[in-house]
Amino acid sequence: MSGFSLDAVAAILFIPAAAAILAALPNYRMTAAVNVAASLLTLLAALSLFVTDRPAPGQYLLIDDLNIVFIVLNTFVGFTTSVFSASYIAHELETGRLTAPNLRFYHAMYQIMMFGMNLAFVSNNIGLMWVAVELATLSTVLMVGIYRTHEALEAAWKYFILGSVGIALALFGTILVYMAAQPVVGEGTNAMVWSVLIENAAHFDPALLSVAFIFLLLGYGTKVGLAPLHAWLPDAHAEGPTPISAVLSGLLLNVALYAVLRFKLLLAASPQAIGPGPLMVTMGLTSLIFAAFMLYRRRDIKRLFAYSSIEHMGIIVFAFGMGGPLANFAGLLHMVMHSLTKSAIFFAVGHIAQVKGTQKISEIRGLTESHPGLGWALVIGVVAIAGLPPLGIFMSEFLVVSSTFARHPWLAIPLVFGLLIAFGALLLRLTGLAFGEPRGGMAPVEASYVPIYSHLALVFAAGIYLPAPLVAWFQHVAGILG
Amino acid sequence: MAVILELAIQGAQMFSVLLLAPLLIGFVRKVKARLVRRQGPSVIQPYRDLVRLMRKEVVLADNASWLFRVTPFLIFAATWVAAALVPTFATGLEFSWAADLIVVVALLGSARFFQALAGMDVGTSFGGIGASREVMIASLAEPAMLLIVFSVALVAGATQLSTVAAFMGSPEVGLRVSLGMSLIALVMVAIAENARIPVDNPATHLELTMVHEAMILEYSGRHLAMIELASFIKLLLYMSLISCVFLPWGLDSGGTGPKALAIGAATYLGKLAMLAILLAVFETAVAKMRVFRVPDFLGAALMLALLGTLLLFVSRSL
Amino acid sequence: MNGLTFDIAHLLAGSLVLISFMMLYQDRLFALINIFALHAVVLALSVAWQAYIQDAHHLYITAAIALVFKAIVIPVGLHRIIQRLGIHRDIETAVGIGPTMLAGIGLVTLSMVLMLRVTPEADPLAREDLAFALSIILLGLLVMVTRRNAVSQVVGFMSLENGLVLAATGAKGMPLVVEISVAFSILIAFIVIGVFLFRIRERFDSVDVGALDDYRGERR
Amino acid sequence: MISTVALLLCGPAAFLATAILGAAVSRRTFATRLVYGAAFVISAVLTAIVAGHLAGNSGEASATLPLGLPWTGARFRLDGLSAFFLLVVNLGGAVTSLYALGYGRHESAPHRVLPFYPAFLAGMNLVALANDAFSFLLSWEFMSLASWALVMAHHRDEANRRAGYIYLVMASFGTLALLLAFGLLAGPAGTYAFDAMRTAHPGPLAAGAVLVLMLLGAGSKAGLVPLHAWLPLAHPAAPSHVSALMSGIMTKVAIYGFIRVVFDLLGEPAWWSGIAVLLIGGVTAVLGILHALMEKDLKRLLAYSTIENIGVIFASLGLALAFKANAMPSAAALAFTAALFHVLNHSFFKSLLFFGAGAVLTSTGERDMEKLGGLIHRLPVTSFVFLIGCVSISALPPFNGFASEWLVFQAILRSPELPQWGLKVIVPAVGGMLALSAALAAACFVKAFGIAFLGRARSAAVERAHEVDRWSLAAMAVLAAFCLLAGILPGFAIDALSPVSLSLIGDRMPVQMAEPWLSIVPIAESRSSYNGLLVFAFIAISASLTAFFIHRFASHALRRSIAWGCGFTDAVPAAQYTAVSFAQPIRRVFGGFAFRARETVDMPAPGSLEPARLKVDMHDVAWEIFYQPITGAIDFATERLNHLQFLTIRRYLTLVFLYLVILLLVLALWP
Repeated sequence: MSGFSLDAVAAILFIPAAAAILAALPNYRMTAAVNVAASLLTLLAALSLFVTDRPAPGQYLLIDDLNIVFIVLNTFVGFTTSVFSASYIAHELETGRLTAPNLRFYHAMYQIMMFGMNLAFVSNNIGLMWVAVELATLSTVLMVGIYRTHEALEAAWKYFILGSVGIALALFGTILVYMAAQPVVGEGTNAMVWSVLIENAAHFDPALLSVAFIFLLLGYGTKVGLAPLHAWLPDAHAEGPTPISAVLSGLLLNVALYAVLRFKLLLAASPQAIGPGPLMVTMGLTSLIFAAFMLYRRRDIKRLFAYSSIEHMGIIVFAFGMGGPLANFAGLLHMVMHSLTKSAIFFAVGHIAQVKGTQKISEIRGLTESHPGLGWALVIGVVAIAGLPPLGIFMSEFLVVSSTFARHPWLAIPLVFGLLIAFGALLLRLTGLAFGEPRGGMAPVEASYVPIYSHLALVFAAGIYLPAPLVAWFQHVAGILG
Repeated sequence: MAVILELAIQGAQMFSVLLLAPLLIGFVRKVKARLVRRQGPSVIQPYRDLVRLMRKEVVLADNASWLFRVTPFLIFAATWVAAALVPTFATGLEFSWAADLIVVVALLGSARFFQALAGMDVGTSFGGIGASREVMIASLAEPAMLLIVFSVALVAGATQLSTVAAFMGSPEVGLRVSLGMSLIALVMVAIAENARIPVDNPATHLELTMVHEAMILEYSGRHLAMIELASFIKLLLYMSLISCVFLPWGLDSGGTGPKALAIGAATYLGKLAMLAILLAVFETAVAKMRVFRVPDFLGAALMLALLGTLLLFVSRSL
Repeated sequence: MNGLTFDIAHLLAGSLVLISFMMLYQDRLFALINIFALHAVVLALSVAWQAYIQDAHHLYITAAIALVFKAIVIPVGLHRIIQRLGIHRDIETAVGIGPTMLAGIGLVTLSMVLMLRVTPEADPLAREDLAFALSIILLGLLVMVTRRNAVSQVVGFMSLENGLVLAATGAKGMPLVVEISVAFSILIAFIVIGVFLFRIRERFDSVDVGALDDYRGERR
Repeated sequence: MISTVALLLCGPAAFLATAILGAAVSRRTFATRLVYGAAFVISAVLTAIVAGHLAGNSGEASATLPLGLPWTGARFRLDGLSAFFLLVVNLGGAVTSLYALGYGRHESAPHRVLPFYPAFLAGMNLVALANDAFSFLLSWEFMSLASWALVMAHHRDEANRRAGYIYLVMASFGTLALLLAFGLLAGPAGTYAFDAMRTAHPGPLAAGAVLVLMLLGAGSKAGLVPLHAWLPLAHPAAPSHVSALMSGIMTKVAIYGFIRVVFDLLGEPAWWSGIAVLLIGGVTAVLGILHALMEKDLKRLLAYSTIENIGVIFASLGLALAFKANAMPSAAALAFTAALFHVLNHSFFKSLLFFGAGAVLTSTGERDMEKLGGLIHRLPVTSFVFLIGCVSISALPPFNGFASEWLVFQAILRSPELPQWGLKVIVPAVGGMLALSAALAAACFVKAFGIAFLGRARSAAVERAHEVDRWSLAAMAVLAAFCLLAGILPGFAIDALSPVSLSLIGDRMPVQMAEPWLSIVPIAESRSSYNGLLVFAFIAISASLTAFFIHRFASHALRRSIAWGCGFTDAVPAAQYTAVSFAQPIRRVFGGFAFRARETVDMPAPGSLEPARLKVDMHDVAWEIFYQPITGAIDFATERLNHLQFLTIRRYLTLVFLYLVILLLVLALWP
């Protein structure tokens, strides 16, 4: 049985790898289909992890409650995004923004990225995790630059430079962790196996761990997009193909966040080391408030929502930094909800930008009038992302704010402040985009509504009803996160 | 039997109010005339005027609505009921508990409400002037009045006029600064409410200076008669209010036989005469003020009333 | 381990820091690149020495990679690029040399302080190594942020990577995975950078990042 | 007993189903009748159930659904308070739906109204039923969201978009304030069930914080000054029947929230809490009605007068708090009942007035009173019921507005028994404010009715106006009847409210229906009593008798002629007093401090021909003091921070580098 489920893990890894090669094959017409099919298979493999019992943690692979959340979310959004990107890319091909070779490259990279992210989640080895994260990052760098336009290249270059500095810092942090572990658990691979590390973390040298955590926080935090390490994020979202924006916001940020969480656990296990909580709370609040203010003057619709991703990453990091069962639960819930909502928003925005022929907010008006399907999707999405009920994010924000205020009132005030500022900005833009006299292209759009509305439906359902098993599972993970 | 008697007294009071009101006005006018060495019209001239008006036909403006025609009767009824609720020569009347001082004030308020509306109904600018100025005056006079009610009620522990009068008659009132202030405030409010000099000149017909007259400019015949009568009753009402709250002596406390009633009636007439003379003297002594000085006048009343209310807590160590 | 081996390792690591300092005050591109080549050579030496004293033979590969790629291939490549793109030779610095040096000294002290807090149980070599590696990394970053010119930024980045390699090799028995991944990542880094430089060459006349930045997503 | 709550929960469910149905068929012709008809039936049924519960005085009932917060569940509870407010909500909902059956047919964009209208009703019902913080806030914000969508129904108008924006931002500000309040009540463990909060009493500091937060949260929804800025924008922007719901009903739901937390969950209040609420209430009442007086847009005028009435209600609640804190239960019960009774009354006449405004809007297409006039000839029925609404809201006997304000004054007269000097002095002062606002309200509605319905037509639109449809008239007539009934038989309402005050205050007003002649006696007959029925009867009888006698025995001759115009025979309608000129004397009196109003007249030199001009500039002081600085600050901050979007890569690297160094320094200095 365990053998089978190990196969499931293997499938999660190898399907994308294989698909990447397939997609790179000369015949580009197939590639989109391959992409969708592969993503679907990966999702099924991921789901099979529920029914099968888990493999014992090996030197390289590990399945536990924490990462299974991420894996399933990852593969699910990966699948819906592939569905969306099929219709999106087709349109790009018609308009000639992309060529057939681009397409092959794009789909190959897409699968490599999925491979990288899945590997990052299942890896039990901090070195391997690092490799995987970088792999995912670099593949997205290439996709961001795919349009070859001045702006796209500039964005990709910025992403690449900042990203590789992040790479370096994270690697140094990883090395430091190894150095801290090596005297305790002895030399060799064992000193990089996470499940081993967490057991002995108490005996590690606290000073080393502290330095290591700072490097890891900055290194992976760069990819989480925490201010002031965020600079790459808005442009990468704005200039890349929209499916990639969706994946970046929905998934890649989570990957980096997952890495940070793992190391937070490690640090939390070593009492004398510097507390990760205050650091994360600070970075979270900074990002939240900073992004909230940045939302106001955005003129590009995708950049707008990129900043809102920064804002929400801030909230999540804040929640995990607060710790405690309520805040951690809220953090997990918020992360899942944000992935679903934000990717749905980007799906809608992608179609909108295509039909209106522009990403300039000022040139898009009255969507609910001209394109009700997309317009109302955008309204629901923004309402959800702004934390209004009856949608999922409301529940998580409810828990974060109320529990924080009960515990540390002075932390809740800036939190609420940031939330309100961000809300004002988002609603302001939404009012302009969705209402008023329609402006811009009026052509009917053949959008793929299924991914959009399936995400929104999930978010809505979660807002009013969380199934008991999911809750128990979240609570357990929240317990692990301490 | 007792009930019959009570009802009789109640009825007697209502009709005595109705009958006395024009006389009071006539008396005031007479005194004023004499004060300026004029012969002046006879004291019963108001009755004659009313009867004449009743007989005359009504000339109605073309676009006057039903409201315009109903209003006079509403005003009259509201004022009359209000007056009937104020003890004149006897307290503890059959229906006195049907309403208290606040209701009396509010009834006068509704009379004014409809009068202002009627003023705007025809759609001439005079009606507008009158109505807007009237509500401006009222918006200051009414709170002042209510604050007076407060201070009185806080002293007497009731807004029920019979109770108040009974209490004010009792020796335990003593002499209170706050009550003095309330009295002054009440007088000022009464002057404003009855459109007397210096707030408004009941005799003027120069459109730009009139307030009360401007609203009823379009009225004629029986309608005018009703409104005039209502204003007469209003003056009487305020005078009997002052007398029953601040000069409550000789009031018949109810059911104590004809002798007491007679005394009550006599003293009541005496008080009215005195107040009427005071009013006449005051009116001849002062000049009418500009419309936009009126707020200061009433603001003073408001302040006095508020001060009176607040001083209560100082004067008696609650 | 006896004193000599320790001292040699110490000497090599220390000289790496020294060379990083030398990078800080270069104002000519070619000189900078040459210094970097030297940096790479010393790195290769120290890695080799580590391989010898830990007798971990796989580290020789790392040393070789460092020598071949960083000390030879890349400097030559960069010379080429500079000639081909006709970038003028001197580097305009964002911050004056003096302040930069002072900052560098500050950074080195900072890293010393941090590492000396580490409990002495960790073997001394590792501690010293880490201290040096940390200062090299910080100095590399300093080079990146104080130089306006793309090439010099790339150089700064690579010296930073050298610091990483030093640290990694200093860590006893760290699995091969890591070194390979380091080299691997640097390789990818260079491919991509090369690709980008090439594309950028198509569109711009210089690789000056400043010029790249004149379009910043949104015009004001 | 579960069944009652379950039954009541079916209501929102049915509303939501209607909403979905409405969304599905919204573009069909029959959709309007379908949706509003369904809404009417549902609200009517709910009203019946709740009324039965209230009359039967059948105690409490609760239910828990496996929704919402996992470990709390969605809890619902029906007690006296919620039953009363459910009555207000659903009665209003029923009448509004009745009105909308006719009014809704004129809707230009039904597909933007029909789906959200039932959702709005559902939200309000759920708020009144919720029994845990999460469900409460969820329903609360859902209510805001639905009403926002309704405000945005006519989104092509820039002003409406602005209104919707400000509305939702303020709403979510309020929600966050409530969220913090509930956070305090729930404590770190996160016990969000109201039952748990009831038992756990917070410390004085926490209690004070909760009160302030509730004033911010519920107050921003109810429209307390200075949080009222959104209300006069949003309420008129919606279709008129929705305006009626928002102004007449939704503000009451906000008051419900306030009462639920402050009177129920918070336990014993501190005596100063009364002062805060009293003062805010008084100021709100006066400023609200002053703003209303300055308005010339009929619907905005009504919205501002809503603010005034909210002020009255809050002042009365503050009084109740003060009495409750000083263990004077009978007085507290009086004040509390007065507040609730005014809630009921205001929901009647404010809805009625908004219906009237809607009727005027449909028949003339005008909201601006300066373009109306003389409608009493064109819309006889509408103008009659509107007049009744005006009389009631002006607190004139014998209608309901007066009855509740009279009770408030009676409560104020109990103030000497309060021990604290602060309260002793402040309560009468607030009483003065309330009296002032009542008088100004009368002035305001003289203006509203006089300018819009009396006089001569100021625009051609009025000439073409004709009476509205039967549904609308029926709805308005029903409300008018309610206004009169509640005015002449207040005893019924007061006795029906006794269980509420019993459960929250611990005491009740004396039984009123036992009094002779159906008069009401709040404390003792010797002290004060009021009999609306008799007053009404006296006025009616004496008026009609007089009229009869005069027409019978004196003259009944009548001649039509032109109005007296100083010798000018045909004065143009424009020569009439306008809304602005009517308000001018009051502006002269109060404008100085309330609006910093300045009048500048420039007289042309003698002989020159250009007209003299009178220029009045007024300021919305609250807006300038509280809102402009905030927007200015945000603008400044965004401007400054925005530069970070345009840095070079090297500078971004510098940021990273500095951040790293700072963190390392922190670590180096870490003990």
